Amino acid sequence: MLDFLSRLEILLNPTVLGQVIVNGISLSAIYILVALGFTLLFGIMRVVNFAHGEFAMLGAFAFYHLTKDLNWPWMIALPAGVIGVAAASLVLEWLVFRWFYQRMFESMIGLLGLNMMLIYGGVLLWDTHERNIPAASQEVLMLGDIIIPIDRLIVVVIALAALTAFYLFIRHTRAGLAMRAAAQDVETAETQGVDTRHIYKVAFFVAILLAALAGSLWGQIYAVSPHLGERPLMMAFIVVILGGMGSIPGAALGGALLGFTESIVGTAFGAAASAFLSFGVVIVLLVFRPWGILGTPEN
Amino acid sequence: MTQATKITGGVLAAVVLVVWPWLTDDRFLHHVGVLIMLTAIGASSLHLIIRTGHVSLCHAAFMAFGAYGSVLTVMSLGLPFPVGLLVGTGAAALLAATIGPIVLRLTGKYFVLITFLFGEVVRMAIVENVALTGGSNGIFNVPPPHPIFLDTKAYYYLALAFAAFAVGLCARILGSEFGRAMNAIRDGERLAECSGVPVIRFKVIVFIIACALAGMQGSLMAHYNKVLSPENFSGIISLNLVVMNVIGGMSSLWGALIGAVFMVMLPELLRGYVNIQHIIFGAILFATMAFMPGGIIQAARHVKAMLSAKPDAPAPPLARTGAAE
Amino acid sequence: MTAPLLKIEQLSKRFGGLQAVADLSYEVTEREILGIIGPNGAGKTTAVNLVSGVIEPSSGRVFLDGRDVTGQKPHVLVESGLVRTFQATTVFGGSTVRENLRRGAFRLLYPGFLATLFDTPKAREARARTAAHVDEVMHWLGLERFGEHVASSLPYGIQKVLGMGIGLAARPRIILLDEPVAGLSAEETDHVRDTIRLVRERGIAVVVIDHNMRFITDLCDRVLVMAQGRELAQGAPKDVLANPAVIEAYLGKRYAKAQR
Amino acid sequence: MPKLSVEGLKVTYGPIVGTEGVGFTIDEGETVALIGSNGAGKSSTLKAILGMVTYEGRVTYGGEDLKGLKPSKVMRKGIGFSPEGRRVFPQLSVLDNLRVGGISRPQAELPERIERIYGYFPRLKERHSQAAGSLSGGEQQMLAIGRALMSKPSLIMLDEPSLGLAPVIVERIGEVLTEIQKTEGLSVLLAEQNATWALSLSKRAVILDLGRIRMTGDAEKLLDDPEVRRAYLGI
Amino acid sequence: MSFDVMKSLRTGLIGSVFLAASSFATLAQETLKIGGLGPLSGGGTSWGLAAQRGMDLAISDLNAAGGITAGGKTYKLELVFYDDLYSAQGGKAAAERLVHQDKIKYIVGPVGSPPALAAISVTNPAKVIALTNGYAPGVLKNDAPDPYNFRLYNTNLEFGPPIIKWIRENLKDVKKIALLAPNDAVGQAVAKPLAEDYKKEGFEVILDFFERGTKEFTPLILRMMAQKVDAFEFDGNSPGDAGLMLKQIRQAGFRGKVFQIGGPAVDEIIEIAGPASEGFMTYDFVDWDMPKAKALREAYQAKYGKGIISPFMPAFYHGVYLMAEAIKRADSIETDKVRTAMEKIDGFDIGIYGPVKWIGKETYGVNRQLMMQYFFSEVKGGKIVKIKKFTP
Repeated sequence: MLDFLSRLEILLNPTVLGQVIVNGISLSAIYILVALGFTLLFGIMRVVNFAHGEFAMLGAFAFYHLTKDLNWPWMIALPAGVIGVAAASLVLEWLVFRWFYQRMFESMIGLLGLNMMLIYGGVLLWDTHERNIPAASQEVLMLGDIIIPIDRLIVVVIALAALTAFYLFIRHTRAGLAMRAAAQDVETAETQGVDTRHIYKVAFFVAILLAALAGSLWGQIYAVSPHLGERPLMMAFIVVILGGMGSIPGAALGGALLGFTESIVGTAFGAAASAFLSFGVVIVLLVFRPWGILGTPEN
Repeated sequence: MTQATKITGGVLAAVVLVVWPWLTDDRFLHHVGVLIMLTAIGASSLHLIIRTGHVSLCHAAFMAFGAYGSVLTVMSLGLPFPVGLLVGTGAAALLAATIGPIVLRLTGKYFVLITFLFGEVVRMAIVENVALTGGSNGIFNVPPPHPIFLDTKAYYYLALAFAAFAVGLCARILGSEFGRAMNAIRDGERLAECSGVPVIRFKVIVFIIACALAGMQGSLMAHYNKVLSPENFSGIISLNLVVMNVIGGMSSLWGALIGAVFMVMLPELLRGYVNIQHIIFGAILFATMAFMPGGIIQAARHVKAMLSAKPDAPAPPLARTGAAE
Repeated sequence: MTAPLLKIEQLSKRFGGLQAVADLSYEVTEREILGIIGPNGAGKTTAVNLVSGVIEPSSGRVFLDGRDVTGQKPHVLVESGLVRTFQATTVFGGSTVRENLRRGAFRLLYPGFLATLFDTPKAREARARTAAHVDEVMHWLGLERFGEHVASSLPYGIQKVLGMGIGLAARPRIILLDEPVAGLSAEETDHVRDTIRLVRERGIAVVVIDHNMRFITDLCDRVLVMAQGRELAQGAPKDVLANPAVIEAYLGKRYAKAQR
Repeated sequence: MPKLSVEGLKVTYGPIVGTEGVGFTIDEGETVALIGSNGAGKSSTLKAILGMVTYEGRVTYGGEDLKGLKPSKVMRKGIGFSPEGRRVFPQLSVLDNLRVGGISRPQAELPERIERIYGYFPRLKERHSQAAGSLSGGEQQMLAIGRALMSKPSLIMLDEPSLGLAPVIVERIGEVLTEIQKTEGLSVLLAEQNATWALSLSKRAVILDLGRIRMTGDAEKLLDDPEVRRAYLGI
Repeated sequence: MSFDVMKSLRTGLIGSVFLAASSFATLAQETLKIGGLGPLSGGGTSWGLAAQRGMDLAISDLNAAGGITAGGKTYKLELVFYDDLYSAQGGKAAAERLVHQDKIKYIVGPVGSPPALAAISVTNPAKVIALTNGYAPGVLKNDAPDPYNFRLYNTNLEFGPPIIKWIRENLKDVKKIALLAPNDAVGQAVAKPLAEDYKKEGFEVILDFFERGTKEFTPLILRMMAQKVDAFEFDGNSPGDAGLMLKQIRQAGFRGKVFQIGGPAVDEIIEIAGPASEGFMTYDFVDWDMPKAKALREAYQAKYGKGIISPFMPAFYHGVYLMAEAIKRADSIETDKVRTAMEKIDGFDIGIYGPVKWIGKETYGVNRQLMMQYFFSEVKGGKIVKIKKFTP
């Protein structure tokens, strides 16, 4: 017990606390971006996209090539890469994904196959070593004792902007309304005038857009390699279970919980404790409330 | 198929399985034979769970319990292999009896999720518990069950015997009244329960038997590989067992067996193209799920139906993850 | 007067903030038919789920033959002679009618795990006994000619009867029927009504939920009206239909008039 | 020319026949009831008209063949639909449910449409920000009808609007339906099991049994027909 | 890269069924197959690819020089490389195939202890020579009394103590060291002994493991910084992770020393950490300034592009040369003779590592641990600069 408290004491140090919070926010933001797309595909098309992380990987490589090979400034390269990947992925939507709409179980295994194809295609194309996207800024911001790296701050700002845009899109546009309706009852939505084939494409585009953005940001603060997608996918998966499969606010809440758990528990008790805690909590949650914190039970 | 052809076929298959190792001295082929036999235990035991409508993604965790339980008994306590095998199998069964009543209350995708997470926790616990399990480096110099089994051909017969026992047990259970009750559970859990089937108890019994068999496979695998490491009990391994069932076809035990043979042979067939093996494998998974969701068994039935030009029966539903939405 | 076969006392169930069933009490004696009516969402199905052990009550007691069986699992209650049918998933769609009934007769059929695994004489005897019983139920419900048909291929009305047959195959003493005539035409409804009367003649008590007023009033000895989880009225059909509270909240004036 | 015309409709699900040889017409401003028990083919007929299932035969609306159109396109031609079991979007607010119904219309039109529907169903206005799943059965049915009206249809199809509702609520819905039909000049296709109620609301009726037409004619005459009385009205 | 479908089908499908034909084929030609093992799937793929390419380049070079001559015959070399899945089971399966179906007698690999240990249990009884990797001492300390396996390069048991001694003498202000390692096979095998070595020299060490695959190390770093460490050490990490840690350590405001004893892939670390790599100190064993090393680097880049070169590439390149040298010296392809010749190799130098020799008797009980020169280097101005050379 004493040991427990003394470990928590670390968090009282202002330098540590400031970083813990910034880290918590940036981790959460990235997890949420990946998880949102994942949950959107599940909610609307009942597709468990086990290849979702690989779209993050593609986004990161697009960003990498645009900044490093074409020397585009990152403010242009980021949106261009992300939109480019999402647009190009529509080919995959047509070739692969549409076969799995409303077929949850088949989608899991079929898309796992796509996942392998994308990873090892990436290995053939890009080799396996890790690459670095030049940081937007090497500076750090000093607020008293708190040190915040500027490039983290930029990531946080971009991610939050993207999340806000997504929220506004879902809440206040016609396509957003159509998606929310389709997520609850595709068949009925179709009879009320929602063109589901079209909405599927839009949802797919948005989901991949978010994943590619998350991947680009991930690549920016960490590194880029064909295996980049594995960790974000794992995290998104847990986030989505935690928040409730298909629930958009659930993905946001789950991402925030997981990001801050990793940051706080990791700092106070170490990485293993943080991993065990995340998994343990999610297992217990599943036993008592399998539909997640903000999900709704299915009959 | 008539009774007579069935019996002839069975006898023929048994003879082939017993005799073929003598037709070659390629130890590698014997090795593949061992792998197929051992994998068949895992695949068919998982099939048992799938037949109650649950797709478990932690079967490898039970293999791990069997493997570590057996190896530690033999290596740390110095007890003979049969004791180790029993301890390993028992450990897996005990774990199943402990978690079964909790996790089997969940159905469909929730069961998939919780078993996936549970499998990860077991793997992480093995990795972290270096003192007991050797951590990521595992345990090496694991002795064979008996020096005689250093010969791969001999091990094949050991594996064949255990596989015959496991597959036979699964087939017998599925064919019994108990198996019919399992079908009722899969088709409608609430309706079965209200018809007097003690659903949770039956599911737990199935889970314990299946996981004990998985533990048995783990033990046999560990003493065959002579090295034990957590990588061999990761989520991917559990998933592979599911994939075997899916590719073979989840509607019958044959599917699991066909899937096991297929999935053991496939990497060997692809070994020549090391750099694109995973891409091909991924494409096979995608194509099977998109165009042949009933697996090889179902596809074969289609072909047969087309040949005999009779309308084929509607495809049985997949496990409840997909159907009961 | 005999002791009640089924006795419900002050049964309540909350789901989160929603009071699904509140303070519900009723009794059913042997050979009695009790009808429960009320609009969707009134808590009728929840009340059946509570009694049949599918969900556990928040408070209150259920007695079967004077024994407290509150919170017992459905399969245990089946052993004690209480079975129920379902509104939607009434049958095992992928199986034949015969297999459906065999599944319903599970408690007569199953000789224990090892016995079935080794197919002992006891198991074989149970099997033969059940086969005869299943034939009898089929004969009784007029399902013989559908014995080898896959349930989902049958007309809806037959499926409804089969659903009841699955329950009856377990040889119950009381059967709870959840909307046995929903979606049936008047002709089919009359057939089901007559079948239920036969059931009663065999000494089985019946609790039946439905919306069909004519069916309920024709069939039932007593009727319980529910609204918003509570009892609105209980009594003989004609008294209940004349009850002003029932007319106000459920029947509507015009309907009540037309009934008379 | 009839508003909607259905000829020789046949819908099959694998080996199972949903409907066969069903044909009828609905004129401008007319209410036609489609009566039958479950599995009689009512839903199959509606689904075929909407393009939710493939079918043989011919469905025309305003003279235009609807075959091959997706439901979202069919409804844009002016067909509103209230599905069986209501199927409101449970987690969307009442207002959002209505907005989904009007998704094919110019956005500027919506506020006026919504007010109009609130006029028919004042209860919906009271609960406009509430999640639709928390409404009572009767309110959900009103919402489903309101949602179907959002697209300014000239025909609405209602699948079992009385299902599971208290008779008093069914009566109320019947009244509102009559009012709406008059003010909007709608054609209505009413699929119902509750034959008494459906016949009281409609001008003509088609009675289906096991996927085929058993009887058809004026609602009043059918109410007096002895066979109908025995088989469907239970009198 | 070419994927000859027919060829693969033959080796794969028909080969596994009609194995006899394939074994005749091997004997008929004057080729000598060299087996390679390494992970080509999962997180270890980069190591396996580097190994495969290093071996491929070595075999091309040896064949271009006329192949190798032994017992009066000249053999062309041919590479057969399989994926070991970085697991015990994968290592065993791949080794079984190399040994028993392809009838290969000389294997370089696998990488990583679990597959290496499993492969050895196949190769040793079959008297197949294996130059393995894997940091676990068990790779050499195994139960075979007269083993046929050797370890292809230094482990921290060899180079750790001398470098730590150097650190104590030269970096006086370092007293308390934070050691961060992944919980994978390498991390778990390396970190604990290394921590012991540090403690023996009087350092205070805080050791923490993290789940492999973690990319966000800041929580761990903050934890260590709060405990007032003077230096970070991260041997046992993949170069990508080491680069990330370095970047995050600097971003967290840590100004002290950061170094690692082991994990010699400095280029990748510099690539990932960028300017944050300035002042980073590391163990290193390839001297790219040596003429042969330079040529190898150019050949690699010509064939595989200008990506980062993993140190596994020259290590496996060297492994093939070692094998060829032993065969030449034995003047036979009989493995018993080759093994004896291999054991006697001392001072062999192909121009990448300088002279190498076998050691290990006192640590492992067998002289089967390759020892080569190594350096302690520092990143200055974005380039790696050697500050201390250690010779065996």
